Amino acid sequence: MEETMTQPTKVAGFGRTLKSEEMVISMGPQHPSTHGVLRLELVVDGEIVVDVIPHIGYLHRCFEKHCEHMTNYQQVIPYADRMDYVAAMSNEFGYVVACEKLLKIKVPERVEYIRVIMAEFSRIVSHLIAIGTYGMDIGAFTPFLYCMRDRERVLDIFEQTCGARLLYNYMWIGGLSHDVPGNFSGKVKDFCRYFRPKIRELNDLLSYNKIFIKRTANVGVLPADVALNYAVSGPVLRGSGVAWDLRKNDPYSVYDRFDFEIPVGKGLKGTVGDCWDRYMVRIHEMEQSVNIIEQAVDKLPAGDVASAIPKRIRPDAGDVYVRTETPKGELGYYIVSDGTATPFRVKVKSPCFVNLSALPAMCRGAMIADIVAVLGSIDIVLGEVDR
Amino acid sequence: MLTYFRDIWDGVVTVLIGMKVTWMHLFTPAVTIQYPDVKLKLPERARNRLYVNMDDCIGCDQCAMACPVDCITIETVKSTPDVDLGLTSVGTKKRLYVPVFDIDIAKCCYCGLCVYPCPTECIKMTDVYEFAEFDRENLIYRFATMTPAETADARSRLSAYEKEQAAKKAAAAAAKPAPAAAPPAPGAPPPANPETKG
Amino acid sequence: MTAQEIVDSLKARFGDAVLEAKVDAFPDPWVKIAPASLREVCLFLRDDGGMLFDVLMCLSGMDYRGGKLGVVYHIDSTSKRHRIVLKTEVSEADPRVSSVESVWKTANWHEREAFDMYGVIFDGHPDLRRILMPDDWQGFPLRKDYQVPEFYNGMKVPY
Amino acid sequence: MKEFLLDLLHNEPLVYTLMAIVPLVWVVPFALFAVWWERKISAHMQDRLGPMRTGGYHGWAQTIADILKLIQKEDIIPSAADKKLFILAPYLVFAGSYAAYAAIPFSAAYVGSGINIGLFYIISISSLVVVGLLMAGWASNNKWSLFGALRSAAQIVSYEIPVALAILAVVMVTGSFDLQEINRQQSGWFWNWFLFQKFPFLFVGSLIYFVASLAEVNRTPFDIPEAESELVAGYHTEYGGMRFALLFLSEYANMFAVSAIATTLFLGGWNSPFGDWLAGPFWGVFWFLTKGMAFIFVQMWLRWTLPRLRVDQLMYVGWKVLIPFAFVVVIGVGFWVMALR
Repeated sequence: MEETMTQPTKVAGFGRTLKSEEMVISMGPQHPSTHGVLRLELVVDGEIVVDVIPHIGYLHRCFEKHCEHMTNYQQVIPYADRMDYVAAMSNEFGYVVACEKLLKIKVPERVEYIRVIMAEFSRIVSHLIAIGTYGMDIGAFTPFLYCMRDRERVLDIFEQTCGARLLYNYMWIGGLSHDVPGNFSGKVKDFCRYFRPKIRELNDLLSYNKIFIKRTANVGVLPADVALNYAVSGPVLRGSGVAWDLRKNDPYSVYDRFDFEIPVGKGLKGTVGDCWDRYMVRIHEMEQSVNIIEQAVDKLPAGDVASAIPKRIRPDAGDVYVRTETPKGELGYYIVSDGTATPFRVKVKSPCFVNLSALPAMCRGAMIADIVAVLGSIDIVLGEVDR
Repeated sequence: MLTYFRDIWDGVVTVLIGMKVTWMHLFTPAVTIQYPDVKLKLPERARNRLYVNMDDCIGCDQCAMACPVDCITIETVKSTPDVDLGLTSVGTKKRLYVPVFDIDIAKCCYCGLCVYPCPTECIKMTDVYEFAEFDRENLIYRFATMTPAETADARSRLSAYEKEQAAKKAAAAAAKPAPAAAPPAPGAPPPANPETKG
Repeated sequence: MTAQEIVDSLKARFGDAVLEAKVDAFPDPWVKIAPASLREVCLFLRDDGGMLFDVLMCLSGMDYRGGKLGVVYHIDSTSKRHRIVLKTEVSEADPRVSSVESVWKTANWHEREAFDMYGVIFDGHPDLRRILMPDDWQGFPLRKDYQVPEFYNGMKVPY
Repeated sequence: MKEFLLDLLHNEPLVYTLMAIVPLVWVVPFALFAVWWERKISAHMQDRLGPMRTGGYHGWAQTIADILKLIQKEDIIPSAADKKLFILAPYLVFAGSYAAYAAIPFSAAYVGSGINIGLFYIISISSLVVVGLLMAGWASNNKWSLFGALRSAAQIVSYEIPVALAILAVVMVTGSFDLQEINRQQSGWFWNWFLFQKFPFLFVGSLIYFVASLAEVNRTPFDIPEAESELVAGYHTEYGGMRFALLFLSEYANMFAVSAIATTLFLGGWNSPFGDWLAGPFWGVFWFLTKGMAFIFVQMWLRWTLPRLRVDQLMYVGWKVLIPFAFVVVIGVGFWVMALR
């Protein structure tokens, strides 16, 4: 295993035989395709990358320190929103599940179903951004705008539900801030009906385009054993062919009641675990999310969404680690309580942080353009990497 | 050799398929709007700029406590018992002057946590979302309606009253029955109408 | 494997290195390991046929107040479907823990983060630098007794 | 037109200056229009509206406002840059692409210089652009710029071979390098155009020319020298204000130049597609520009559809796909011409 990790991914026909000088080049923190303020220190030999050293921390906003200085557990939620800001619902979800476990609260069924719908919507939103920006990284502009167009429709549903488009503060410990609006099911079903053909269009325009396949297949291959050793999660892990999805393998909330599949990378256009596989896993996951949403809306039980919200949140001393499957991967909250109203410690295991740490393993021996492709395919959000 | 030609064929075909998609979209109506000319209607739950109806504020400080970014600053002055500050619209009796109620909207994160604990529902999020300013100072919204003179007056009366009470207590402690006869203070002017922002 | 079995086999193999174990803890059972033998314990946990803990889910630095730092490891097995929490405690004066970077690569950045935030030193880590804070930052920000400095490189810190 | 002006003015230098100004009068408004057009096309392909405010109808004055802004901007030269080269490069790039216009026949009556080796002249003079781009990339003293410049040089040099081979196929048919002569040989109805002659050889040749010309003018999917997701902006990363405008202008001028050559070689140049209908020197200008703009539309259409290739794949397409096919075309046309003689 050690060997596979140090072995550089050789580009066909690009053995480094000529004697040449290596150049250190700084990609970022201001660079169009580092998806935020990531800095990659590239050691390049011409166009071929010898080593990649990621430097992070430019967006460090002291989330964990803030949590220890809040007056109560509830106030953490707006901050949790701001970690992975393209899928804020999923971040809240993980936090409230962790707090409820710590408080030993059982939340009403209706709340669970609405949470699942919202989390799956946020998965669609996040994947749309990932796919759109990935297209941009590869050089295709138009898919990005199509993705943004569809994303707006989801954001409209979010806004009608909780009043905010991006940072929701919607899931509260023990409940939700609002019940869904009156015409919710109809709107959701409309969206599902609208969205399926759009995925096909996206496939026509981008996924099966020969140039796109050439750029992504066989690039940035991450074998399954290396992936597990790096503990990468989400589409990156599934792209490597490991069918590991916490919604199925360690179900939380009511995910065990839905019928859906775990898409995995099969290496259809190249090697298992290449960029195209990771990309395609996202496309298929959006389809699965639509399935889950449709099922959840059909089964949505009646009830009150605020009945289980505790008046005062003061968990017993203890610690809990809860992991949930966000669009980016496994988001873990390790919350330690000392019996007061303020968390003693909130550690976030962010999926992007871990996935990014595997970047050098995927990039050695690739070309500069491949770095962009690999970085786009692991879909990082710097807000979550740096917290 | 076969893959060579198939690659070229695939390349040409998929390029044409992609071109077909963009060609169709050339004639689809745009989904964007001309923003400041055309505006979308916000849903009723929209969370944007905060507004405080000072007529109803009882100065309980709950919103400031709930705020995760500490952008609300409230100072209160107790009223003397002889003053009637009136009732709020939900019928709560007001007992505190609120000389300072500042919201630094530049810090506000629009989470809405301040809205829920308010007992009189006087702080709420409106649908106003265009309030850019050139000076950061202008983003500190001062909702309090009391003039400095009124504040000073209220404070001095409070301290006078407190002194009096202390004196009374001391007197009561010294000699059991004390002649309590403070002349009634002139009624404080009611707070002026709230300054409607935006 | 249940938590009890895991703890038993750890105790049988490492004896003194297992300082304390609580298998009925809510919600996750945990084992406290001596900081110096962490690497061996983890290597055993990863490679032993009955354990196969192949994923390090989370590695958290801790400050337990009173001069005690700690590191908490949440590990998981994708094949055996069991999980356990390892805890370790070190003193602020000598915060040395043996690194598990060679066991799970993912620990590399997590350990750097714990070092950055708490000053826990991981023996055997190949590249122990600050990760989130600037390289020349003074102090360890997540320690409970941390005081925010007035200035950083001439810039006023509490803006 | 030259003879006409000479008769009228009896002043050779003045006439030559006038003749030289005509393409400039065309290039600058064309570039402004093309930038606006590209924005609108991209916007509508992406379900957007694009610029709508400046000017009245669909923001037609947007690019004029942009160029005015660019002219007014502070002229920044990085302190570490090689100043002389940095200043010179945009002019060289523009000169290279502008000089090509000298031999482009806009109409039966107008060609800047009716030299009998016009095609040859265009191929060689447009190589001057490479020098300018290399100069810009090197002088900026920025690693990304250098990458862009080197990629650009490698790309243009490689893709000139298929371009030249495709042109060679046409020249073998016409037996002339004179663009006006090539145009005249395609007169009549549209099936006389070389696009449909010697089928399918010249048809494939025209495709090869089109694809390779995309690479020569750095358009998607061959825009790797200025691939903004990799190289920020390639060789013009450090340029701003007027210098950037000049580079930008020459890019669009180049786009039209290659489209004009494609029009002349394969689409009958200024000939009307329908025999004598709407033919003549003035309608010739109309047909020529229409055909050129159609080419440019396809270039834009491709740009807003396709992702971009990687640098090694670009070389693969150039050397292993286009050049072999171009040779096949040349040999095929050669045999055809020989057999029919």
